[in-house]
Amino acid sequence: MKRVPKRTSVDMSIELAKLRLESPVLTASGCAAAGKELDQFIDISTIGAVVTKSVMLEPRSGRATPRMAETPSGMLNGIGLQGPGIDDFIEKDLAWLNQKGAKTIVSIAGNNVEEFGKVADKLRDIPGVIGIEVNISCPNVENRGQVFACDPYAAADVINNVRRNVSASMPLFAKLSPDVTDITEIAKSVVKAGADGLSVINTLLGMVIDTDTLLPRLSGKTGGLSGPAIRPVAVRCVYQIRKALPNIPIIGMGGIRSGRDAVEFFAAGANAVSVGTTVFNDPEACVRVHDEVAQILQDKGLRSLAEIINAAHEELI
Amino acid sequence: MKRVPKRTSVDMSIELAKLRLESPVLTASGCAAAGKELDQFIDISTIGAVVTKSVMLEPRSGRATPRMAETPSGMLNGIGLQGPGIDDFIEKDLAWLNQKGAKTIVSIAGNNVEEFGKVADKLRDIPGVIGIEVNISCPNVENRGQVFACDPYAAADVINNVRRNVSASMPLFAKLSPDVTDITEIAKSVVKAGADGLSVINTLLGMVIDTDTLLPRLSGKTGGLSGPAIRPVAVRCVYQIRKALPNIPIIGMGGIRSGRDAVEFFAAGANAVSVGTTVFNDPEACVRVHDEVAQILQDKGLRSLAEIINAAHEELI
Amino acid sequence: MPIVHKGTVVDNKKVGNYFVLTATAADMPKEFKPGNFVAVAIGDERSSLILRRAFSIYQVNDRGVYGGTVDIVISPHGPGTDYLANLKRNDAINLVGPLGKPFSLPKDPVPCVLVGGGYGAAPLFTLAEALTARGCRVDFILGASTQEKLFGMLEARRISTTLTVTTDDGTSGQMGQVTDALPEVIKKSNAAVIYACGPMKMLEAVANVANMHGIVSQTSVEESMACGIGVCMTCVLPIIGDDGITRMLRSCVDGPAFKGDKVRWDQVGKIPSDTWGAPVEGVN
Amino acid sequence: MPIVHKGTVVDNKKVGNYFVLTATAADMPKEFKPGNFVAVAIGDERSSLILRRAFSIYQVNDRGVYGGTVDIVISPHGPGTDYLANLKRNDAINLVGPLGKPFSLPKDPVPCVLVGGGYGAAPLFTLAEALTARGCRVDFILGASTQEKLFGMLEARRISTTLTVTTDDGTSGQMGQVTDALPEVIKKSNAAVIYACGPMKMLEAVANVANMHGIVSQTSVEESMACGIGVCMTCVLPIIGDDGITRMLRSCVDGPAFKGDKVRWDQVGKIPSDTWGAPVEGVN
Ligand SMILES: Cc1cc2nc3c(=O)[nH]c(=O)nc-3n(C[C@H](O)[C@H](O)[C@H](O)COP(=O)(O)OP(=O)(O)OC[C@H]3O[C@@H](n4cnc5c(N)ncnc54)[C@H](O)[C@@H]3O)c2cc1C
Ligand SMILES: Cc1cc2nc3c(=O)[nH]c(=O)nc-3n(C[C@H](O)[C@H](O)[C@H](O)COP(=O)(O)OP(=O)(O)OC[C@H]3O[C@@H](n4cnc5c(N)ncnc54)[C@H](O)[C@@H]3O)c2cc1C
Ligand SMILES: Cc1cc2nc3c(=O)[nH]c(=O)nc-3n(C[C@H](O)[C@H](O)[C@H](O)COP(=O)(O)O)c2cc1C
Ligand SMILES: Cc1cc2nc3c(=O)[nH]c(=O)nc-3n(C[C@H](O)[C@H](O)[C@H](O)COP(=O)(O)O)c2cc1C
Ligand code: FES
Ligand code: FES
Repeated sequence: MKRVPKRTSVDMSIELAKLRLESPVLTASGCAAAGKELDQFIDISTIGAVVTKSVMLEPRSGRATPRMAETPSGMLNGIGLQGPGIDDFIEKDLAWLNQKGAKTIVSIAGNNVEEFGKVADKLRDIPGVIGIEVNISCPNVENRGQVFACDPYAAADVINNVRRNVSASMPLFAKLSPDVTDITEIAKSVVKAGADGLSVINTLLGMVIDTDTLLPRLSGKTGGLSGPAIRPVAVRCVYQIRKALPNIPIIGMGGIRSGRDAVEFFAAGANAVSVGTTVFNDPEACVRVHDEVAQILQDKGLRSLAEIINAAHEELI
Repeated sequence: MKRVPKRTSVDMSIELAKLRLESPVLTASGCAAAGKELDQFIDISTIGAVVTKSVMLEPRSGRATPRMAETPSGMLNGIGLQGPGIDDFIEKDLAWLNQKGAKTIVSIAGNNVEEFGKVADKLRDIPGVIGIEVNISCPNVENRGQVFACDPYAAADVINNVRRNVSASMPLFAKLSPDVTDITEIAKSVVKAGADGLSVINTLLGMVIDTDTLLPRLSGKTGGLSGPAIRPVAVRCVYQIRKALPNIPIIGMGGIRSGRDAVEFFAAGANAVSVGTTVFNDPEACVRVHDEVAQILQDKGLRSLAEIINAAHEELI
Repeated sequence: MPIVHKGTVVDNKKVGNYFVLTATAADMPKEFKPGNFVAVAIGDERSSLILRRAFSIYQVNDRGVYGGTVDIVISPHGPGTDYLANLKRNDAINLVGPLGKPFSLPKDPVPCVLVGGGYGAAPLFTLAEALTARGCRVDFILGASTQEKLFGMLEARRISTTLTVTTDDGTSGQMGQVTDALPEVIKKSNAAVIYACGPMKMLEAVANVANMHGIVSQTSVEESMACGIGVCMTCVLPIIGDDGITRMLRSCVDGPAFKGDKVRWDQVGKIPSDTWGAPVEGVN
Repeated sequence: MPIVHKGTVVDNKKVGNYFVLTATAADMPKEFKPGNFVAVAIGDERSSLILRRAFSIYQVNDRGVYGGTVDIVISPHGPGTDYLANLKRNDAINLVGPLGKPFSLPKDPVPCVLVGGGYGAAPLFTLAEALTARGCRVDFILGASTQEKLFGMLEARRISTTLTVTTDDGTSGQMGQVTDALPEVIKKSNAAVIYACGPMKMLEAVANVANMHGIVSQTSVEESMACGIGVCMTCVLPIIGDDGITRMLRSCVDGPAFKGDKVRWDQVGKIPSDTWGAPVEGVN
């Protein structure tokens, strides 16, 4: 029996950029592949949206193993964006998602500014894509591997280029890295460049050293830290961005394990949330978190999720 | 019976800036007050050094409560540098530490560049101070201004000013914040300004929202995230700085709970480690970590700690 | 001196809404004085909950078959207390204690009223014994929102001259709050000292009644603690010193019991602007 | 279809260096095929270990007094396996399964050799039953570094035509490795297929022997897994496809059993430069 969200009297639907979603809980890019495997556990068409693993122009082998290490209340990953390339993705993964009636937000990545645009262009007029998440938290091959999301200009360049390659009505979400001195600066820059919303946050750069070999555990040495460990950083980032940009749609993520965790993000300013690493622990997590949020709202005597969004900002409500 | 390090055949002594310490394990600033309370559990004179809570020029009440929230494998704190002020500190805390024969590294903080210098000046010629750690990175300062450690120029100004107010032979450690785009840039800047070593890392800026009130849990809204949760970020920072500055002495910290954790820091490039949040869980932690590291080295058939420092940098060894 | 003890659970029984957990505790009983507390770890090194939880020591036994043991009273309501409530006999439990300043005892054999709110009663029974041993008359008031949340009625009756019980909903004893009953008990017993432990609002109310009657109160406060041993500065509250100056004192080492008239009750959770070292602009 | 099951431990007994843990598992046994594994959570939501651990399913029972149960074999050596080894009857345990592709069974009743290294023997017993049911002759080879680390000798003897045992130190059976014994067993049994599960080095050696004898091998690999269900891409290794192209395939959903001649054994832990989508410069 695939799990589906429980029906309750609480209105869990949300407005997100130009989208209206029945559930505020989405998958996180890279933590749900293209939805098919999770559909064994939950009915993938009943969650807010499937955010797919970041896809690039060409097929990609990813990094050598080991690609992960467990850390206290979290994990480090260095997958290296393994994937089939955009053509194969559209032909197989997207076709499957469409056939299932899933709502799909396609996450895209590129080695340089142009590549992002090309991937976006491939998605033009493809049915079933309700939004594009631009994963700018990846290294710019042309600039010594500097991560796009760590530089307001590079980040804006990417968003600009993607914006020009998709229809004006296509909601674009820029996915930000927390590894910056001032995340609101990057946020403002990408919004100015044409992002309709922000996905906050990607992983934190980390390292685990194998105490037997005394060498970095991951083949790529550093990797991305995710899971409950990073939640306080993620909530802080969402809060800061909401404060700086009172009206920008935000998909919040980073360590969400329970409905209570998701409520922290909504109160901090998220309009929707993505559940990432927790899916590895609980394949039903996206539906469970939805149910738990609904229950919390019901226990508070509230009728809709909208009532708690931004609640932590006394000046905004 | 106060715990003291076990005697083993492994040479655990270290060279750190101009210091020679019998143990590589120190307390972390703000997690051991001025040593007195911990001395009920461990003999405080037997650990590497006591790094005291950051002291400022004037007495300080700190922030209103709640000042902390527990987080997955970590905690958030917003103490706001409560303390007695430098005069009272010297008269009472330092006198006690000296009488105990403890090795003391005094952590200092200031509201502005000048204040740092004034605090440092007060420590001139005070016996028993083996080093000064300059806390340029506390995110909790009530002063709304930017954190010194997030700007290479401000950070350098502070170190410069402190350097001018202490004797040339006094080892100065600059304590860095991980909340920056490029921590090696800050590291280089403070070393150029006169820091003899670096303390890496201070807490990450985070937020916890109370899901009952929907408001930030801490009175100061944001706080500093510490504990095992942040260890992979801390190890990465140490590794990056060691790579950028192959010879700078580093005190590594952030989530050290066990000897294995400490070994990660040594391999990444730390010459010494501080144990912070874990002390709240285990008041004997500084001695226990020392013993566990010695045991690991013994199990590896090594004779001295020095043999594993920088081991994760294949190019350095 | 406090110790870190890797103990085991000897017993854990449900009593009303609470659990009374007995753990081996080595030499802690020998060092114990009424008013001390223990800081209990929540799970082992695999646990994601890294901070200890504070519990008043309810009973100690230093000659049992298990060597020294301590009893604590657990009110399950969060991850840590839920975990402890579910521990079973022989499970591992790690304790640090005894911690905190004990209650100050009067030099002379004066009448004392002991006021416990809910599980706040826990530290009062060993206190009552110590007071009785000094020849003090002891009168008890136990209060709670409802009967299930009263703790230690039988025992209080046994060791006190009178026991008065209040519940907000009237399910046991008088309907009302402890402070409704307090003036009468003070009068009857001719009390010279009031000891109180329970929710902050109750303590404030008790301290006010004591002040009004011109008698001394000792209130054992409950502030959120990260370390319990005095090194972190999370557990502070504004306390007026003998010099009249308000300081943010640590409830774990300078308390948990403070004189009721020295606590700035209306300013708990704030920094009063006249506090030693308060921000000049009054911002926090 | 795999399910998420909040089960309980029915039994957990030490067998040599291992623990055989039986857990309730609802409908998993009905869906089970030999070669499947389960992903087991390490503790509850309080645990700092958030990733599941993979274990081959050793036995299933769908008609026991506890309803469906599965047995797994645990080799304690790290935080997760230590935790599981210490679970007691009635403790909670959360399982996801059955996961992974089952072993492919031969269409015809051909002789098969089953090679298990240490706890790698675990999935081979249900396989042996399925093969026997199809009329295949089954010969077993069990190997380990030392006697204590052999698993399932009695059972292997019972369900096989021959059992050969090897240990590196000679404490049981022949001194040496499984591959020292393998050619002889292949010859005697006239084997058409070899199934192997154990350490990667052993699998590589077995695959080589099979290749040399021109027979098919199925090797069940053990790659570090974060999700076990195919969504994270951590568990990949280079596998040659039917089209001759090497791809980084997920061992959790495309395996764990792969044909021995399709695994690029010498390139495990690397990205062979001719892999589909490999970095052009050969960097990683
Ligand atoms: C001196 C003292 C004596 C106490 N005696 C008892 C007792 O006898 N019986 C009993 O049931 N409880 C007692 N408490 C309260 C008990 O410590 C808290 O209820 C418990 O820490 C809450 O943990 P939790 O994980 O269940 O809840 P949570 O609220 O989720 O705890 C989260 C975090 O906040 C801290 N925290 C939250 N509330 C409190 C609090 N009131 N006091 C201290 N820390 C808190 C916890 O230590 C933990 O770090 C005492 C507290 C103090 C300070
Ligand atoms: C398909 C499959 C079947 C397995 N069957 C068994 C079995 O029947 N009996 C048995 O004892 N073990 C089996 N293992 C190995 C078992 O999963 C690991 O030993 C276990 O995950 C190690 O966890 P740990 O916490 O004890 O050790 P650690 O090494 O500390 O584990 C740390 C992290 O690395 C991962 N990891 C480490 N080693 C492995 C590994 N070899 N395989 C997968 N993940 C790993 C863990 O999942 C965890 O996330 C199997 C593994 C796979 C992939
Ligand atoms: C194994 C793994 C792979 C990931 N891959 C991607 C990716 O391809 N693109 C992306 O934008 N984010 C990727 N992420 C980041 C997540 O989408 C998410 O931002 C981050 O993990 C924080 O959320 P979490 O703590 O809920 O996992 C990945 C995370 C993990 C753990
Ligand atoms: C309660 C608390 C108070 C702290 N106070 C200070 C401080 O006064 N000065 C400072 O430089 N760092 C302070 N820190 C940061 C620690 O010294 C340390 O850098 C950080 O907590 C990471 O190490 P850990 O994870 O071992 O705690 C404090 C940390 C905590 C948890
Ligand atoms: S709880 Fe740490 S100082 Fe009181
Ligand atoms: S373990 Fe996640 S894809 Fe295989």
